[in-house]
Amino acid sequence: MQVKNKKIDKELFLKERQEVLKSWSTGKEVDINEAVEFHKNMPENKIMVNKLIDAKNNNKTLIQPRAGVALVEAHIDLLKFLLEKGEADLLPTTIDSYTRQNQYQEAEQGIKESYETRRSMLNGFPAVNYGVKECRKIIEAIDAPVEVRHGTPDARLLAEITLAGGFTDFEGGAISYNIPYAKKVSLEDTIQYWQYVDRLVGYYYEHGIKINREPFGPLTGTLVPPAISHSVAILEALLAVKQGVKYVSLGYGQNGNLIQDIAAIQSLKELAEKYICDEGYDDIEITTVFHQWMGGFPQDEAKAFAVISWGATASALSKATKVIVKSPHEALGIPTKEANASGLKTTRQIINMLRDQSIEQTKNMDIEREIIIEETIAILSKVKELGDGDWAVGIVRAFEAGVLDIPFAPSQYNSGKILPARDNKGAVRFLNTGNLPFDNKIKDFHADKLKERGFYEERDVSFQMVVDDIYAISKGMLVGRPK
Amino acid sequence: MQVKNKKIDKELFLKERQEVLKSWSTGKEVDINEAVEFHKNMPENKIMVNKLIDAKNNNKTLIQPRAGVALVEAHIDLLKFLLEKGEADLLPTTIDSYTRQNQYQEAEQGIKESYETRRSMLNGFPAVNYGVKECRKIIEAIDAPVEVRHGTPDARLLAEITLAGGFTDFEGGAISYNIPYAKKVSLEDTIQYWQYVDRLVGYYYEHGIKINREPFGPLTGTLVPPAISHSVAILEALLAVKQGVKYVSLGYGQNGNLIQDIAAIQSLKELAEKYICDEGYDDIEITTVFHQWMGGFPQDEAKAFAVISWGATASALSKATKVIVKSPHEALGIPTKEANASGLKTTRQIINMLRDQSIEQTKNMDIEREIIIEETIAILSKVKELGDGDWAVGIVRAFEAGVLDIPFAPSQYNSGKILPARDNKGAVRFLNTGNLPFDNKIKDFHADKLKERGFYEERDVSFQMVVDDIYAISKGMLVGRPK
Amino acid sequence: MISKKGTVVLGVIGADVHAIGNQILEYALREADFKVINIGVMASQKEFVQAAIETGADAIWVSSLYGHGEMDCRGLRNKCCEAGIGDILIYVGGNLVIGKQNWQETEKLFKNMGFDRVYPPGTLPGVSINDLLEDLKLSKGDKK
Amino acid sequence: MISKKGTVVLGVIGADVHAIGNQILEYALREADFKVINIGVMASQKEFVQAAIETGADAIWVSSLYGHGEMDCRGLRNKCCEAGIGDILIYVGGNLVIGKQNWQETEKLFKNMGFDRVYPPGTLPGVSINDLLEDLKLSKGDKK
Repeated sequence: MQVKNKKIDKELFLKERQEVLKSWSTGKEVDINEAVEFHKNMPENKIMVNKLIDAKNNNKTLIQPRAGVALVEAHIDLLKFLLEKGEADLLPTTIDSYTRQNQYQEAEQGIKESYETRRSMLNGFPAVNYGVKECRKIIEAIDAPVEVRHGTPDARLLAEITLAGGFTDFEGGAISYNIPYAKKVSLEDTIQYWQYVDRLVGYYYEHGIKINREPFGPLTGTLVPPAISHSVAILEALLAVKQGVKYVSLGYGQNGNLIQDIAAIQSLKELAEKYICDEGYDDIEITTVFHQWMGGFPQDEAKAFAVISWGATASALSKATKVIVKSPHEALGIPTKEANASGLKTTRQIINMLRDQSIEQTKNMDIEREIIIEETIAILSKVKELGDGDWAVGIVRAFEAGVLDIPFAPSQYNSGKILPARDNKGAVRFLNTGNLPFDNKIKDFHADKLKERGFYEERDVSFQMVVDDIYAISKGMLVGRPK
Repeated sequence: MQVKNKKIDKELFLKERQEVLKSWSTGKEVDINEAVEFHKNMPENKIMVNKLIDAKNNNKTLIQPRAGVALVEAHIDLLKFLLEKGEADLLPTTIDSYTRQNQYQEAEQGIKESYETRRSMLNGFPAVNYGVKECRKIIEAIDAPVEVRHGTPDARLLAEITLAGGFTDFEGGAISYNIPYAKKVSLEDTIQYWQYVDRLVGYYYEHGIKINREPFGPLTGTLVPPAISHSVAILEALLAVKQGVKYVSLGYGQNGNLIQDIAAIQSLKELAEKYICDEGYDDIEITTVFHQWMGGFPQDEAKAFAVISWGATASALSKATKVIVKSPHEALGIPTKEANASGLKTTRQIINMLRDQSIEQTKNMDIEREIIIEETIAILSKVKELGDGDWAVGIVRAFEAGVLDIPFAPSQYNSGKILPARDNKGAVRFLNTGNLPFDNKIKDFHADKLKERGFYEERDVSFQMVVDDIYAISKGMLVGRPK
Repeated sequence: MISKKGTVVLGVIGADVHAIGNQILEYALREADFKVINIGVMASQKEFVQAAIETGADAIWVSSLYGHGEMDCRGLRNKCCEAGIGDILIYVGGNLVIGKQNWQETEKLFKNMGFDRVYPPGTLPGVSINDLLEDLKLSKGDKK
Repeated sequence: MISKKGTVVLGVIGADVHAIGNQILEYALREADFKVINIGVMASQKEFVQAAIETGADAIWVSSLYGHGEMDCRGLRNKCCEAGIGDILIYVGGNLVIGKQNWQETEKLFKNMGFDRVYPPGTLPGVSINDLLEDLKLSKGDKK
């Protein structure tokens, strides 16, 4: 086991940087001192941390779309449109899938074909191929903070280029951008890659630059029980702060049951603060991110608007710091800019109408909050135990043991034994807890909830429920009932 | 005072019928015995009462659009489209505004011009001009129950023709289709007109035909405090059952604050059952109707979808028996059939996703429920007192005294002294209680709530708040805050 | 203080009972220091003209929210001419026709009927009040 | 019981990591009594062809959910021909191109690339399984 949860030594870090910057031609453009100056001259309203902390302090929920296309000018037009017509608070630059796999050659081909055909042949913006200067064109053109959103197991060069390029928020983490996004990349490798990214963010912080880090909350985006995504989010936060990161946004993907979704955001904040505090930090700003429904969408746009609205409602009532917005084209692939703006405007209207409203804490919210907390603590305690007190070591061993396990993930390092399904009220439960370190009380809780559904539906609790649940929302329901 | 809350004597009723049927040429087509036979032969699934009671028993919320155009074939096409593409459960036939004012000559002109221009020059279906046979074309073509929705102070002939035509639900009432819909029609007159309509429905019931009656809940549709609309709904229900009506749907127009909206539907049901029971009836089926936001809509369709979704959410969580749906074209006038279907589909998706979910009863819901109940009882007690025990007499005198008072209503018989405004959480309160018979406890409750808002907004509580609130949702907010 | 900027006859035409916008317009006009004769909802063309003559009004503001505006508004300018107030300002606004509107066409339709200003749904009172101030300045300027 | 109806090589092509539909398809094919070789996400054209040869598969099912399908799928039929399995059934489905699709064009594009069946997003497994049963009956019928 070579990984350790230990701050990377400065000399080693600077040496590794030289290697990373050599891995593609644009790396040589990065001059970190000059980049620090660039950030220092940036207007306050383009810095993500400022907007997030302001929102947190004022109990506001900010809205952010997903967006990225192959060509720089088109990408800038897209972001401007989403800011002005879509009324977005925060903007993204979604990176294309070739760049996510460090296939810069293929990305180059995608840029070329996009120029030739005048349409984006890539599903995102290939930032590495473009390099620092082109990235800054985006930052200079857009009057709002811009975050890098991707799904890259080894995002070291991407981080170097985009942070030097002026982006002030960087999504991803050793687990959340590996297990759901890769097939054969080991956790030892991604932990080291992301320690590097976090160290880089910490390095900027040491030089007065505030960059936000956001582990990717929804993981595989489908029926992920809150305790699973919370465990991953908190582990990635713990690794990040160790490298000097001070601003962390922790995410959660909507499951659809309002009570569970509210309890999830509540418990995420509570747990993260506890674990960060237990590690001895008192200077970390934690904010929360609510992802609108990440599973299959209805093809009908009117129905998609309903799914978007329901996500907006849950985000507002859970008081998340920001919400990541879907579009009415979700079922059909990457949206037009108009559809993307529509999703934002629907969300804006809901958030505004709910701005002054709240639901009191109810008994069922408490029950949900407590079970999520109990489960997450059970998992994280075992991770720490397996790592002999070292979180990084613990992560690797926990995945080997199935103590950490993400449903439907493609990675061969994921044991894939757990199985989620909805209960009779649509909350996501464990149909199979695999090797999760849960006591019988927790296991019985889930078994009882699913038994209740089986009884109601007059069928056995089985994988068919899972299949039905996966298709349910796109077919217009939350719970996948038999016909 | 000539009106009394007394069942119309059969002979007198039959005599009045002869007069009513003479008031326009199509009246002579009505043969009530033949009409009873027509209803008896109607398939069960076309009878409104059956669907409503099934939904009530199974805790379902049904969806119903608004729709009506000038030409029969176009109207049938429209309803078919809303049933098949829009997935509506129940259908309407919205009557045009000339017919609502008994201006059949003008309606005739509208039909003529609609034929000539091939577009609807009327804002609804002129059922009286068409007569019984044409109405039955609609009923025969549509595989769902169809309700007559209008806004007609004197709907006697309209009821005769549409009920003989096979419609199984009839909206309106002596107050709800007078005070918000007319300028100079006296309550004595409309009480008698609607006693006739209710007597007719009761007559059908005596002959084995179940027809549902629905007082129009939202009244002027803008910032109507629940106790006001509840008082009106219950009074109209009391008048209706006296004439032999057995199936009553009571409505409420969404105000936008979720807790208040849920409490409103709860208290409406509770109060109606209490008053009906107090009058000695044990055979009345009461169902509830939730109207999606009736005030000004955002012009932007994406934002309109959010308003529709929020209405759908409140209707589902309040467990109303049915919800009346808006379209994304609401701000722009009468919707295309596609837009109308979109509103239905958005609502359908929300209702389905929330089907198995519920919010527990919270303390604030109880507070809202109790204040609505207290206020409504205060109003209704005074109405009864003013009427010396007779509800009909009480209604007339209560409007004279401002004990019944509807905000923003055009009628000269309405005192128009009360003024509503939103509190700091968006619930609708009284800025001015006018002559409502409220004790100081209730008055202070409202004053305190508005003071809280004034303090937050750093301005005096004034009519400007009302103006701001009226425009708020169309501008993307719930509470009309100062800039 | 009789610093009224002018007199406006306000009403909702035809069989239309939409009262709220009418009440807001009255409030906004008064706030802007106009004298307002509000003839309310369900007003006939005759009532508009009569009120304008009786009060020597500078403008008639017609609202129509229910879609029958096209049928209800025809001939209003003529009635004004016949009554000897042919040059009075007449504005109209609301949901003027049935269905989603092509605004250019609707505006043209009503301008051809003799309306000086035509407003789409959702117009805020301030917009028409500003137009009125401008139109009145011009017309009063002309008279000097 | 070796009543398998046929053998299908299943995978998600290119740099695409969408795993859920893939797992559902595997489940549905097995339920329908097919033998499934699931090469999972991020599968190359070579891996598809190799697996098909090694298992004597009747069909290759390619998924592409991330929009790069057009670039990833070109030449797959050729690779099959070169490997001597030119007449194998190849189906493809998912979000095949970037942006909202004109489905007719997308289908044509992929049919021209040599795919036997092309499915839009949201197709339920049962649909493609029925098509497969039909295509196999035809092709096995031919062989007799």
